[in-house]
Amino acid sequence: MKYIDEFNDPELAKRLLDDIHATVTRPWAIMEVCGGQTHSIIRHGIDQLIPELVEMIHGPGCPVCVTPLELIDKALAIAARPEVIFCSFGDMLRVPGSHQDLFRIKSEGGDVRVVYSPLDALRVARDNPDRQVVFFGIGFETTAPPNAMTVYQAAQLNIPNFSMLVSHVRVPPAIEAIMSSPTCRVQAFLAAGHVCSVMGTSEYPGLVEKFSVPIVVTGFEPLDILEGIRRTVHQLEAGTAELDNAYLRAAPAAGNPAARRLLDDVFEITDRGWRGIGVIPGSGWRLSPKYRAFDAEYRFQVSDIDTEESTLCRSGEVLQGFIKPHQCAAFGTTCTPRNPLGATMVSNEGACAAYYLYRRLESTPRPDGRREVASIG
Amino acid sequence: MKYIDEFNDPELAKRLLDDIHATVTRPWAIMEVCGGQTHSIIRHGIDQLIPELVEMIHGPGCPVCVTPLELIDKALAIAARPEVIFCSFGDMLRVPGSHQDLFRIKSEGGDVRVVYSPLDALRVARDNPDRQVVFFGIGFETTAPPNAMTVYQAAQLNIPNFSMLVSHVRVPPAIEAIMSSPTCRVQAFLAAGHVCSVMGTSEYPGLVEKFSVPIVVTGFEPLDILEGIRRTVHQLEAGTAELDNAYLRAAPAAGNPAARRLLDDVFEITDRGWRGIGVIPGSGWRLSPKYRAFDAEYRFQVSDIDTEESTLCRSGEVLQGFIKPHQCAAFGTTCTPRNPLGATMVSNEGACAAYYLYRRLESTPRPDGRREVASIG
Amino acid sequence: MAESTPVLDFDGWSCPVPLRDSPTIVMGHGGGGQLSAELVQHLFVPAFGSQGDAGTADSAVFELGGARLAFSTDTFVVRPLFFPGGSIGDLAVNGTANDIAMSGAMPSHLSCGFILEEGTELSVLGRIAEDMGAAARRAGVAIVTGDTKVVDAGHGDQVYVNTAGVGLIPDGVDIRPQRAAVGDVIIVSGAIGVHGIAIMSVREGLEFGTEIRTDTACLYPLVAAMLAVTADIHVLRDPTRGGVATSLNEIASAARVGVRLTEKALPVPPEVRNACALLGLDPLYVANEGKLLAFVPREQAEAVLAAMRAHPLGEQATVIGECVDEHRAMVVATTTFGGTRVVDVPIGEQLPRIC
Amino acid sequence: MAESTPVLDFDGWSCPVPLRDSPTIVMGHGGGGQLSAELVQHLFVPAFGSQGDAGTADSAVFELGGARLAFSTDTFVVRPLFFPGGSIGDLAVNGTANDIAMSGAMPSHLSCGFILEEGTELSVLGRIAEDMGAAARRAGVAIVTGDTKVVDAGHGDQVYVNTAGVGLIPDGVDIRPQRAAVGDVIIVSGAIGVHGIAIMSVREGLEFGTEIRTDTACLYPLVAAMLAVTADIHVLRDPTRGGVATSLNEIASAARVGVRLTEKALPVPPEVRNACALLGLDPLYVANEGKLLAFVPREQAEAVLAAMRAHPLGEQATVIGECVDEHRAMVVATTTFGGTRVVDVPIGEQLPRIC
Amino acid sequence: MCLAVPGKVLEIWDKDGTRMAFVDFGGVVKEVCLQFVPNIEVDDYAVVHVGFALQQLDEHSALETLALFQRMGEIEMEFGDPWARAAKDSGQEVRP
Amino acid sequence: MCLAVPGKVLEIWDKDGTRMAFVDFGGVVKEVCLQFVPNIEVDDYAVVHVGFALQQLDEHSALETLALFQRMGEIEMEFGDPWARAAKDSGQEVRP
Ligand code: SF4
Ligand code: SF4
Ligand SMILES: [Mg+2]
Ligand SMILES: [Mg+2]
Ligand SMILES: [Mg+2]
Ligand SMILES: [Mg+2]
Ligand SMILES: [Mg+2]
Ligand SMILES: [Mg+2]
Ligand SMILES: [Mg+2]
Ligand SMILES: [Mg+2]
Ligand SMILES: [Mg+2]
Ligand SMILES: [Mg+2]
Repeated sequence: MKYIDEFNDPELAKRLLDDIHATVTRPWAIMEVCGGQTHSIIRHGIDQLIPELVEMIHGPGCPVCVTPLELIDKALAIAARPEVIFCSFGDMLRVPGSHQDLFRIKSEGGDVRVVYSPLDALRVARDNPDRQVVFFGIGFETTAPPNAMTVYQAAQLNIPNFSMLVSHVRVPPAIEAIMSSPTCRVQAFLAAGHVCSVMGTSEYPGLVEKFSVPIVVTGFEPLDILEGIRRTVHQLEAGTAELDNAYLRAAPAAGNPAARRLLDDVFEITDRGWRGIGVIPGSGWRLSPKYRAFDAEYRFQVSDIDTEESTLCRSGEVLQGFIKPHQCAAFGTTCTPRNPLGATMVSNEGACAAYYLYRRLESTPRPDGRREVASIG
Repeated sequence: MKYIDEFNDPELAKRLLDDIHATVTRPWAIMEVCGGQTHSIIRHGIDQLIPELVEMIHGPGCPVCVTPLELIDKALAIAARPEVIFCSFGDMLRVPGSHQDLFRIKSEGGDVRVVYSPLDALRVARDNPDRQVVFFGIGFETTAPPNAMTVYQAAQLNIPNFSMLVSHVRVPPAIEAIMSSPTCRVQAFLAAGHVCSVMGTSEYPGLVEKFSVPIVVTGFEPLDILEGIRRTVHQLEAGTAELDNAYLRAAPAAGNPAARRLLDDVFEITDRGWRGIGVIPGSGWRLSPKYRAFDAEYRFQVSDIDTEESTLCRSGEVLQGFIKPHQCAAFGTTCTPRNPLGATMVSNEGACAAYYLYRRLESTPRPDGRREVASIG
Repeated sequence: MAESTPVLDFDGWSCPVPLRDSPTIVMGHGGGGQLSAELVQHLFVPAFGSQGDAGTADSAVFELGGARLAFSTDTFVVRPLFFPGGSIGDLAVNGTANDIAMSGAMPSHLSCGFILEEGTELSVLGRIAEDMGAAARRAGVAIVTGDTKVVDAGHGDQVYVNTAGVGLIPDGVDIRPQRAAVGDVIIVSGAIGVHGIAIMSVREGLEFGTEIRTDTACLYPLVAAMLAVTADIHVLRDPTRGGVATSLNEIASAARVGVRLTEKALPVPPEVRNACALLGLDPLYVANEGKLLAFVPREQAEAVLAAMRAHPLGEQATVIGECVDEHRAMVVATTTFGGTRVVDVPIGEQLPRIC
Repeated sequence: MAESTPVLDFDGWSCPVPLRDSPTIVMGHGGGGQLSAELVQHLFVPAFGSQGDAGTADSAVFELGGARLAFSTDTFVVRPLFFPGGSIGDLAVNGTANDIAMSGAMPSHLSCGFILEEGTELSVLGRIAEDMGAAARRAGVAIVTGDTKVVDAGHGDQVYVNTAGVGLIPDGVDIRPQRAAVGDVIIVSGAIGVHGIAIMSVREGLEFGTEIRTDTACLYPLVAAMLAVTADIHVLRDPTRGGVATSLNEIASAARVGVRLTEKALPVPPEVRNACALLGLDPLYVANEGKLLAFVPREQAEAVLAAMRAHPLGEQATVIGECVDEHRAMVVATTTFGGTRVVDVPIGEQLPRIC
Repeated sequence: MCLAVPGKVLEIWDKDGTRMAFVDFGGVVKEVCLQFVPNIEVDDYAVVHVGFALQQLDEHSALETLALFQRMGEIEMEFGDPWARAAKDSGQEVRP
Repeated sequence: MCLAVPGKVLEIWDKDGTRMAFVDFGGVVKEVCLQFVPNIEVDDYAVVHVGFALQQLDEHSALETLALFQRMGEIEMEFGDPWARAAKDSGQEVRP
């Protein structure tokens, strides 16, 4: 695919790696905020290729992982209702609520459908005027405009049986929260390129300044990630803290003004709980009063939610970069992708799942008790 | 089964047959009104055992057969509605409406269920409060009390999602209509024992007198039928015309007063169309105004019914005994139980189906054109 | 595939076969009666290019690597899954084993394919698998290969099971419907209608109390005992769906002989007779899962019958009719009263009659 | 049956196997991944009393009447029924034929069992049967026995097809997963991920335009060409559900060897790669229906590869990895950039990712 | 529409104010509504149609009818072989 | 949540007042909503996420970035074998 393949060129990757290796002299801890970047790093083994001195910390960048347990429990309760067709991105289906997940709800007769786009859910609503169609609107700033547009269209086209269960989160308040933590180890950020495609970069200079932390906007292909790391370590080694944009081709400084206008119309900023972390002020979006009629939380007054998080799970610490997944005692034993205790073990972008999937070799005890470590890398 | 097996004793049958053979001297045409009796006669080959001089004419005694086409079309339209669970005795499922049957409606997604008792339909209604449950209430006087009781209970228990599509027919007005036909060949009647179990015999003396026709109330087991025939031919040969009851064990003269009281409450007499025959005044029951709320015809104002009877079918003449089924040109060729043109080919009690099923040997051209007649009997 | 020249044109279908009556599948297409037979004859046989016999035998017979094999499959969709005396698991093993045995082969290896509806309790599947294992051990067959698929809720009904199986046919044995011949004596191995009534007694909305339990069993040991008397058994058949009436009709048609039944010889247990009376059914059309029909040359009939009666699976074996040179391809019963009636193939499944 | 002593107690089940995670069947139990494998290992094998190998091979191998046979079954529930380049009918024939061929046997006889939902158009069934007949003729197999059941509307989904089949294994051939050995070269017969992407391109709600058509084909002719080079092929496998990743994991587990893949050697067509990028899928987990994986001793690899490339079904055959003495029972890929990653068994079916 | 069979009342109880019973039809037991036969008791026989008892079976009358059939045979015996006569009368061969 | 890929706009049309397009992702064509990129034209590249174009891809910038990578390699070449150094730095054996 054009503009993908070029950024997957192993020859060019070598050159970037060379530069990184040539640059790094001290240990650095860099957080990639976005789960898509975590996926790419581990999928391609990038963390094995960069200098050992550079530690990549996987941030809270998977909206599936950070969706608050209470909201998942609400989603499950709504999806179980016989009149509801519950539409969701595929990622959410295996995320455990307190007692079940959407797969289980589906297996028990709930009409749960995977959609590729929120517009598909709107189409389902038009095709099933007798049913209530609810879309689980999760995501960062990247997914917010599509979801906003879908609510906007539902209002324009007057589709009364459509609603959205909104759990949008915003990246900059999360960065602020992480940096404000007294135990924070993060020294620089790779910012998610597609978040910036929408929002632009105007929210970052303040953070750079406040915390003296370099922030480099990067894309998702291996060369993008490497270039992001390269620019970051250059700053770190030079002792500067600036906002840099390594993803200019898709993330202009102004972002997408049309999308941002719609976001301002459809959503309003709210405090939002992040699973495993807690409430971060101003870190979420909910539907603005104008669109409340399409808010599934209002339409379905679900009560009786008995939310119960695992006591073993340390995903909050994982998400904030305080520990690596395999430092959690449950990792790979009582907690596996098959039977996840925390959301970070569920989504492929979840830090724990990514570790389990691609790093099991090094860090997971074998089921038969043997610990095989191959001489790889 | 006690009181069944005894009335199936071949030894005793011989004695009754002997008496019949000893009695008959001239040709007689006797109509058994009830489809159950038709079934029994042909199932056991009784018509082959009685004297050839005695011709059994199969009357309009199968309520499945005589249910008016328009009502079947209504039933199909109601059963096709998504909110409806349509409950019916099994016999009705294959009865062709103008364009479809209940099997086809079911195969196209209609929720059609076979029940053993109308009370089962009421239970379905209680179990599915969100659905409309409609029972197809067909039948003679035998089935009327169970159906009446079901409507009565629906009212008592206040089950608003239950209704009944009523197509009840009454035997005496049919006998009157048959006898009043100028071409009538029937010289005596076997009256249906179970109709009399409910209604008693008080409606028959008037008919006996008006048409000077012997009427003998009989049961359904082979000995019952034979005894009915025996008593009938005795009267015919003697030139008498009386009401006789050969089924006293289950059909007392007064019938069942409790059942008749309920019938008076729940139903009212109405003119009713008989499929293939036409409207017979006062020959039907419909729900009385008091129970109109449970009348499916009122609840579902089905319009757009485009009723279209086969032009080939002579089932009316068959039902009235004017012709035998195999005298219809369509019999066994374009009209088979598999693809019935008329209702008399559908139900096992239908005269055409009974002929096809048990007499095919003698009267049906073989599919390969050969006509095999076995020397049986 | 789109490229291949179609043998039949299904879209502009105008062939005058009865199939065109119904443009869609109705329940009767699976009832084992006329509609089922027509589907095989007019749709599958032309499409698959099989020989004319396809669909008339319980199993296919062919040679492979010098061995003469019987090969058969059945899919089991019985509801409820568990019923007096057995379960879908027992049927799935015995049913295919029996179809193989009806060629005179010893069933030895089975496959099984599950279609599971999501939401089905694992314990239900576990009980079924247990029953299959136990039935296989009793039958002396091994379940050696399998497959499991899961379908969305509302696109299945808990558990459907397909089994297929193979067995080796002894030398000199040639059992198939076409071999029915005028003069053959027709034996049934025991009481009829038992399985179907056992199932109906627990079917939703029809429930009735009865002591009747399914007769499901693997019939191969009985077949072996019969073959020990003579290899010259003409036809064997397990009268499952559609009952004795349907099986006899199929054989009468395949061999173009007349079948004459003696109604009073039919071994119908009183409870089966009574349940049928109550429901308006005919025991001849009710399913069996542990009985066989045998067409035996008259000279061998007595010895075969004796061998059957000496075996636990055939204790109540009895002669119920014969093949005649009349009404070929038809089954005719002499009634208890001396009349006759044609015993026809049902159209689809029997429906409880109320009138 | 109720009488038999249960081997497992499913009601008070407390065995610590992963199965107890879910008390009900979920879609993943049919996905060909971990859940499927566990169902076989922890439920079917104990219930059926099969050997430990059950479920790891594509087909069962046994001797009957002196002939060495391969026997296999698969059920096909693919939606939609018709898709670019083929239909459920093609898959039903080729899928089982291939499972048989993966034992080195020549598939010769198939059974088929249909579960039809009432209301299905006969023309749909007709087209499927046509496709089955045409595929059988191409594959040189005969569909010799069958069964049809009809289920109530809402308890099926138009047409499900089961096929089972047998084939004769030539002397000297012993192909099974357990024979994978350190040093074996791993060959794939052509482009991967093609079938799965073709299906997804027409799946409701996911539709996308692409030239990709299913690769469904009977692989036996290719297998015959390979066996003509050497009878000593260790393992063959058609990487269907769960894709190459799942098949390699199963083999690595069965033989307890390490599998090392070279990612850049994987023949992933650009459209497959791009569709995967769009949907967030990994081509290694996408289904194939006309490709095979072969584990060949290093000494024979070159000759076998040459024979494969000389055959139309293997023109693009290529070496994708090897068996190593490290990370036994695991599959590890060397990424394009020189890193490594574990290629694990999926839990259930792959879900399109959006993040 | 008249498929009704006689069964023996095994047990009577009340359900939602309705008199119900288990009725035995020769080893086949079904639940039956007794509302139309208020006086029927356990061990009586009921004629049952679509789950409802329509009448109490008059056992005395049943036995009388059967006795009549028996007697008739005995009377007939005096007049020679009835089957031969039947065949003659009907013009067809009737086999017993 | 950021799986977005660049594709080439093939065809643009209007659906219920919404600007839609077929976008080609290297042989894979999907319908995409263009409401957020009002100025995009046929042959332009769009960055697409869950069926929506979120940005027009700046092709000039993309090529510049790639050119930078190329140049950087050339500069690096002057400083000897980078892989050897990488291995040294990281303390692990890195195979190309
Ligand atoms: S390994 Fe599991 S339990 Fe531990 S932090 Fe990760 S998700 Fe939570
Ligand atoms: S044979 Fe068919 S067409 Fe003729 S009268 Fe009977 S039902 Fe009508
Ligand atoms: Mg079979
Ligand atoms: Mg069978
Ligand atoms: Mg399989
Ligand atoms: Mg279901
Ligand atoms: Mg059979
Ligand atoms: Mg396989
Ligand atoms: Mg298989
Ligand atoms: Mg397979
Ligand atoms: Mg079968
Ligand atoms: Mg369906």
